[in-house]
Amino acid sequence: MNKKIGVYICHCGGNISDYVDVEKVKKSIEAEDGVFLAKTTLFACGDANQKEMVDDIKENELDGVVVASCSPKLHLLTFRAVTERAGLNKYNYVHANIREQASWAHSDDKPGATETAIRLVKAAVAKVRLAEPLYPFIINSKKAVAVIGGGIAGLRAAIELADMGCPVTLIEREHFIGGRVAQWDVLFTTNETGKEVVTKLYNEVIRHDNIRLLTGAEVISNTGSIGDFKMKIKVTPRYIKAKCNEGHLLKAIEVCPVDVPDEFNFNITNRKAIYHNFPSEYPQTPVIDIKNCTRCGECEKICPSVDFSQEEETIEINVGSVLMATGFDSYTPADGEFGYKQIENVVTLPQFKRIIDLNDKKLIYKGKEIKNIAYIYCVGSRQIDGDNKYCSRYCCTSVIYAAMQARHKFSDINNYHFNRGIRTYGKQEVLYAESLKGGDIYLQSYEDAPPVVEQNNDKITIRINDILTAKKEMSVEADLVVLVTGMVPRADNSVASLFKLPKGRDKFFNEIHMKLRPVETVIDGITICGACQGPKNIMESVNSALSAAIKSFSYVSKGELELEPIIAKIDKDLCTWCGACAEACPFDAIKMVKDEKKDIAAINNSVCKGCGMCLPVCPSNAINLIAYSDKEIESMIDALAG
Amino acid sequence: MHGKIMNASFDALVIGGGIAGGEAALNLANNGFKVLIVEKDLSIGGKMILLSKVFPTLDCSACITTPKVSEISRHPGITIFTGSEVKSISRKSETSFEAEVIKTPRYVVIDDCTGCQLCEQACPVLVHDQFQYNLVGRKAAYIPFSIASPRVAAIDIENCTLCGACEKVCPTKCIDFTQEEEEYCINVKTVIVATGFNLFDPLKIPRYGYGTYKNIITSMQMERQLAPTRPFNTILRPGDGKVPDRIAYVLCTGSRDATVGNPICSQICCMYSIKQAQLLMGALPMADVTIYYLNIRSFGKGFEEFYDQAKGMGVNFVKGKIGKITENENGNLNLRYEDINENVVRETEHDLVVLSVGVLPNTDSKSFFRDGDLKLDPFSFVDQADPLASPSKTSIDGVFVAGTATGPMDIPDSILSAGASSAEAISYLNRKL
Amino acid sequence: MADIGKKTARILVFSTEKISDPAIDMAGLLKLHYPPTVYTISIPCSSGVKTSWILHAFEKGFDGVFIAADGSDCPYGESCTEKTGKIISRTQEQMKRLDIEPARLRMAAICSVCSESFVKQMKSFNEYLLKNSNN
Amino acid sequence: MAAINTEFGKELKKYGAFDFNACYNCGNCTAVCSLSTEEDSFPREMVRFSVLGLEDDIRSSLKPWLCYYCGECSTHCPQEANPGELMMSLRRWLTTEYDWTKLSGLLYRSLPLTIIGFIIATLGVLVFSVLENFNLQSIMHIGHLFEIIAIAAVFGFILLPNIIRMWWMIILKPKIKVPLINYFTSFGELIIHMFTQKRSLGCDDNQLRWFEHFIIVIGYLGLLFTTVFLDWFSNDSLFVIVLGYVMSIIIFIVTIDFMSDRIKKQKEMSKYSQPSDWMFVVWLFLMGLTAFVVRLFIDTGLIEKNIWLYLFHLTILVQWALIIVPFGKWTHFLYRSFAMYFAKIKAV
Amino acid sequence: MEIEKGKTYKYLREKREVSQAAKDNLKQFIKIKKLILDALQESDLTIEQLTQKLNMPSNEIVYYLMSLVKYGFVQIGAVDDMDAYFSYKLKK
Repeated sequence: MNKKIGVYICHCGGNISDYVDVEKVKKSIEAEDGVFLAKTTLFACGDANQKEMVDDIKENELDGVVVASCSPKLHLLTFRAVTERAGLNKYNYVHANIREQASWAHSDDKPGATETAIRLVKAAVAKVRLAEPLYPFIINSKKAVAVIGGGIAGLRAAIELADMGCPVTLIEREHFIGGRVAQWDVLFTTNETGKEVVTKLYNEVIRHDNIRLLTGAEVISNTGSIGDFKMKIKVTPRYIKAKCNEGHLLKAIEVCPVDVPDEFNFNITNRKAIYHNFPSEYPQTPVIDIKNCTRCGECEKICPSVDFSQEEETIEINVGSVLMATGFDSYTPADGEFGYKQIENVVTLPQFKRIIDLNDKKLIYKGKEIKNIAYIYCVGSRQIDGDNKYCSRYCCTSVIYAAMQARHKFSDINNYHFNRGIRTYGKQEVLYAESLKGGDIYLQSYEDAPPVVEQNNDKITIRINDILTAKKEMSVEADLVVLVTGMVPRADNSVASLFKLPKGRDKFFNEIHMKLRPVETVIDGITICGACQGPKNIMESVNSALSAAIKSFSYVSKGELELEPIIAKIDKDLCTWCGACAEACPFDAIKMVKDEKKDIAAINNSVCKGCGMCLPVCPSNAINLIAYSDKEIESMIDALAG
Repeated sequence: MHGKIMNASFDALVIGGGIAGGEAALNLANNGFKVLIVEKDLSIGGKMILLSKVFPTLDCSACITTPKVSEISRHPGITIFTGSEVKSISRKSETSFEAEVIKTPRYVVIDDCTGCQLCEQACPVLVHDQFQYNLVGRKAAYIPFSIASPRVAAIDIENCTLCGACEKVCPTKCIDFTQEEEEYCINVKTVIVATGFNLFDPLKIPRYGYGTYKNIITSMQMERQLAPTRPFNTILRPGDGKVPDRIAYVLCTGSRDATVGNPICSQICCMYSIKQAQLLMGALPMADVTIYYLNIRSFGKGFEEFYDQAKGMGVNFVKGKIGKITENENGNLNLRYEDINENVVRETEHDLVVLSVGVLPNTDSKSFFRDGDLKLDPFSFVDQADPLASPSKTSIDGVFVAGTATGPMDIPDSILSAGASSAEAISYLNRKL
Repeated sequence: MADIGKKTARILVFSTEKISDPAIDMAGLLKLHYPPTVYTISIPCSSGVKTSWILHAFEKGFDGVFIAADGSDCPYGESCTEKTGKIISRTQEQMKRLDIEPARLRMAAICSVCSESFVKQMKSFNEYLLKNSNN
Repeated sequence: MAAINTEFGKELKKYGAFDFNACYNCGNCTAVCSLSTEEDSFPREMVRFSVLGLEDDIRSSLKPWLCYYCGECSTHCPQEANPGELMMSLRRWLTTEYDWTKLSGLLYRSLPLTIIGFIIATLGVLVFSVLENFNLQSIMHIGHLFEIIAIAAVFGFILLPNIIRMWWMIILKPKIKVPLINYFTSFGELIIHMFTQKRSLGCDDNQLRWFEHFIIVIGYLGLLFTTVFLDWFSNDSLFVIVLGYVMSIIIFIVTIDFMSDRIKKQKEMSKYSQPSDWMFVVWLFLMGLTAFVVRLFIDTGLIEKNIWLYLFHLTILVQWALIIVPFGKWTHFLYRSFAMYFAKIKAV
Repeated sequence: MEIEKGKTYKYLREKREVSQAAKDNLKQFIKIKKLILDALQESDLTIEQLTQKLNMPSNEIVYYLMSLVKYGFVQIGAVDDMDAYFSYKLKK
């Protein structure tokens, strides 16, 4: 069978044609076997060219198409759709990446880049010559979504999914929901408190029949994939009965002899082993922290609601899509970084926010009244030597707002901001202006000359070469030093490794494409949102959460999904069943079956993921991967070898 | 006064066919809702389709926009009115709005035009090309730009001399001067406002001399010069066609400046200027590029690294706001500023100056709704009723906002905001239906 | 600037669609240059490369073959690294038998953002192959 | 190493400064200021020093005197931080720093004290008139003597020591080495600036302002010369009489224009008027006007029956000579000229 | 009035006055186009040379010349030794 192949070589508006001689590429492949037409185009992805391709395919009855343009990550699907519109099976389309792998990679060597491009296009032509029409498998997609993380992003996504009519399991590792937002007091722009926002959302969550909330819950395993994730969730009990008497419980908390650092307050205070986060947290039932509980039984004596007989449960759920909203950790400074842990009264921004919240009228920390506060910016962000090159984006606004709050709430506060250039982007700029007008002092240094924090006797002095004062050395004596710590990925990200989520250069979860597919991951069916994807403020987190919700919804809303038909295929004649393939398969997709005469291997189509791990182990070379057959690969190698 | 009023109904009306409006419309349509996009311009794709490359990945903007745009225009669930404006919207019932939409005549039958450009060749008139930000001219019969959607001709009736040359050459007889303004009465259940933003007009800062000194351009004009569909074949000074080699960027032109009534930060100018600087260094390897800044705001994912990359490439960053600009006889420009690091005032000569103009609200949205129901914020962007928990909600139940209509933001944030507004619109529709 | 026209080794890379491809793409995006005679064939997973393909490449005149392995990031499971390793050693044994220098086959884990490491690998492999070429 | 002192900013607000804290250090003010040079860049540096409270640096700086308040910096300040008004306030503050009596500080900061000072001066004139039995001849004679003595005393006991203090703050204390010869070679600068304020010609606004200032300096010095040294009120020479008329007319005409600017508040520099600004211009106006009318009354023979008129003139004169000249805005004229002189000395 | 397809401009002419500004603009363009094309007829020129020759502001030359390039009347020639100015020639 001799195919009629159409080849389109894209200029990419100069991205390719500046380095690759596209006309030469066109000329050198025109004579290739099966190539019926070859064209160059300014933008292959443009509407006009797409129309032209459709017309070409129809008019000339092309049965193979190659577009040589950018990475298939961007536009493979675009052109598959084009061939489909023209009535051609989309697997008769092959993509050649001559931008990332030719023009850009070899922009220093134009003839070399052109030659590379020619070979890549020839290989694509070789592949399309052998391509056969394939038809996707239709699988059922369970109309349910698991939302992992009960912070603002997770809560908001869960509510939205439920509103769209999709059952949701909301999984929160802590015993209380609300994440970081619950820990913040008054919030910028609306002056709502974090508690108010969480209350509002919690009320919606419990109102919804579609949402099942699991707290103290951790995903411990996942099998399955898009459309059908099977997850096991370990749920730690509260050890308190659901219906409980609040008076008794308060007394029980009082008598508990355990004293451990309170993570809710970022360890600036202690709590008991039986505890609330704060009086109106959600769910409102307190919890016994069983890891720190000494089982002394004091609480049980006072309060009949305490119930040590509750047991850990493992729940299994089955969902079509998973939405990750696992949030962030605040950067923990190294010991001695700006005096952290070596000088008393050096705290982090989250701790400072809790200190403001916990004090009334006078700002007291460690028994001393605080008047002069120094804020040191970009701690753990924009690092020169460290790994965190990125800007954490929320901290400038967050700390300026906290400093203003301190000034308003307590009297005679002087704020000194040791920054590296204030980044109150957008409307947040008005906050900066207000802070300046209110008398906050801003001093700026470059990254290579950060401020120095020193303790002499009782006094903490911060010195800086202030570039706003011609690099003059300035000093401030402060009662409290606040390290404005940035966002870092969660230290414990075990849940992500269960799903094998890829991470970016900044170690946050990575989306496929910031603009084209901003909440999707390379793992089909899993979306990401909120600060687990990178630093974000509340509004930005919620925007991404809602975007992720609609994307996850689209995976499950129709009840079925199309899957790629790229799977392994057994050559019955060659197979002699040795079992090596079944052993190699990580998905248990290969089983022995009896053929007419002999035992042979058989592939379970809906389980096979098309990884190809079974191919090299077959002693009789009886397995091929569809679209990656020996013939196809070898003809590509031939083309590349030239 | 007009002929007849046409009626139509849709689930959702999306006002603005830029990247935010388009994304929102796609989300809605992919979930089975019928959507109408009303776009003021002759093409959808908004400002993004006119950009060169986008930060921080340096993808070409057209490569991201054009497939989106063609997906939108092909979608069976989406109807697009280009060259049309919403005149008013009023609530009709608990669950519906009535919108009055005016479609101005294009004088070309969209379905019949093949985009052959013969009319454009034939037209004798030359006027400023608004899609090239006036750097070159265009005809009165013209295709907006080569990757426009729909890529069909239009007649600029204000500048047309009615000579008929275009009509004579048109092979499909699709030019039709009998077209008249059409008025539509549209019934919708929900509205998404995605009206985008306006750029600051630097004529408002006379001490910069924009308009008077010909070698000062706006960042959007530079964006066009760098784009694949560029007006010149290379980077040129519009004053005398010289290839520039000392280029200056003036950040915060019309942003963070109370004297021009815009105290907020435009959020994108630092990054697009850094991006343009990188592109310029690629296009003109011998050129010096200097960016005069107040604070560099490279806050997004990968932005700080992008900024570092620019520094590594040799882009010169100078901290200090440009106070005034004067012109030399050879068309070069003297920029006066205080070098904050040194604490001295300086005057430096450049041969091309790019004003990194800020983002201003598009106040069109104010007039859509009767009685000023749609609340605006103090800067005249659409006010967010619940910015933390529901960022796309407006003061009107059932009306949502997407993208830069709420304030300055970059493309990824616009797309996420569009995703959010479509999610809210879908759950609103689910609740109300 | 590259030495245009300078001879470089012909290297065939088997990369994987989800993990090492993005890294190689990003190397291009960041304009981290490497020899233009490096060609890539994308497959789903590095543990699916057949020995016969590699031998075919040598037969057709490639100087070297490089497997850009998924490593521990492999979406198909942790056994990938081990399995890919086995393929390499098995193939190298065969290469010995066919009198092909086993060092002409290399493998390294290239994560989805390991662009720099990929380019480094290509440059050093290229140098090695040029030095040891029989011509 | 310098310590930050936020109290200074609060103190400065008593001298009229406001909103300067809003400065985000863009340097636009310095860039639009046409008097700002690479050697002497201002006003942002002064704003910054004020925010951080670097008193010593301000005290030893001449930059506040280099500014002639065209107001461009304030007009174009993106944060509306009013650097122009800050510079004006710094001049007021510096005046009190130079002043060994510290009385000028009291006058700037407190309007009631200022008014008490004026009342005491008025009472003094009244008491003196009663003691002289309202004898016009002797009152006018003593008034004239008073003028001579007051000028000498104010200059000798207050202004001269203050200029020496200024010199100490600007040259001596910062240990700037200046060859003695410079003091002589630069002397011309002092005279030129004192009489012409030629530096303000560099301002962007207009030449009219410079001209008005020039005229009023001529008018003021001319009137001073005519009344004190030519004894205008007792002189019969036609030339002297006409000269006095001309000078006094110049003064009150130009001051009327100045006052109307301050009322209209259209120009940046006249938007924010402190009591000290008003006092200076109003008293100057009254001096010119009353001197004019007194001489007119003398020439028309009406003065005998209207001795109150001369007393009023004398009261204005006493207030001017004992309060405004040594402690008020008049000193700016002197310090500014010396600032140019010191700047020249340092620069040579 | 009867409307004939292909001559609908006649219909609109009856209804709509063409503005004087539009007419003036057309006249000016025709004039300048002729000037530039005639000048280039003689020899290839840079914008600088055209400016002197036609005694027009150079920014206007850039605008019209680039428009003529856009519509295929003129093409871009070589750049000078300083890489500063291109010369322009008629498109054959």
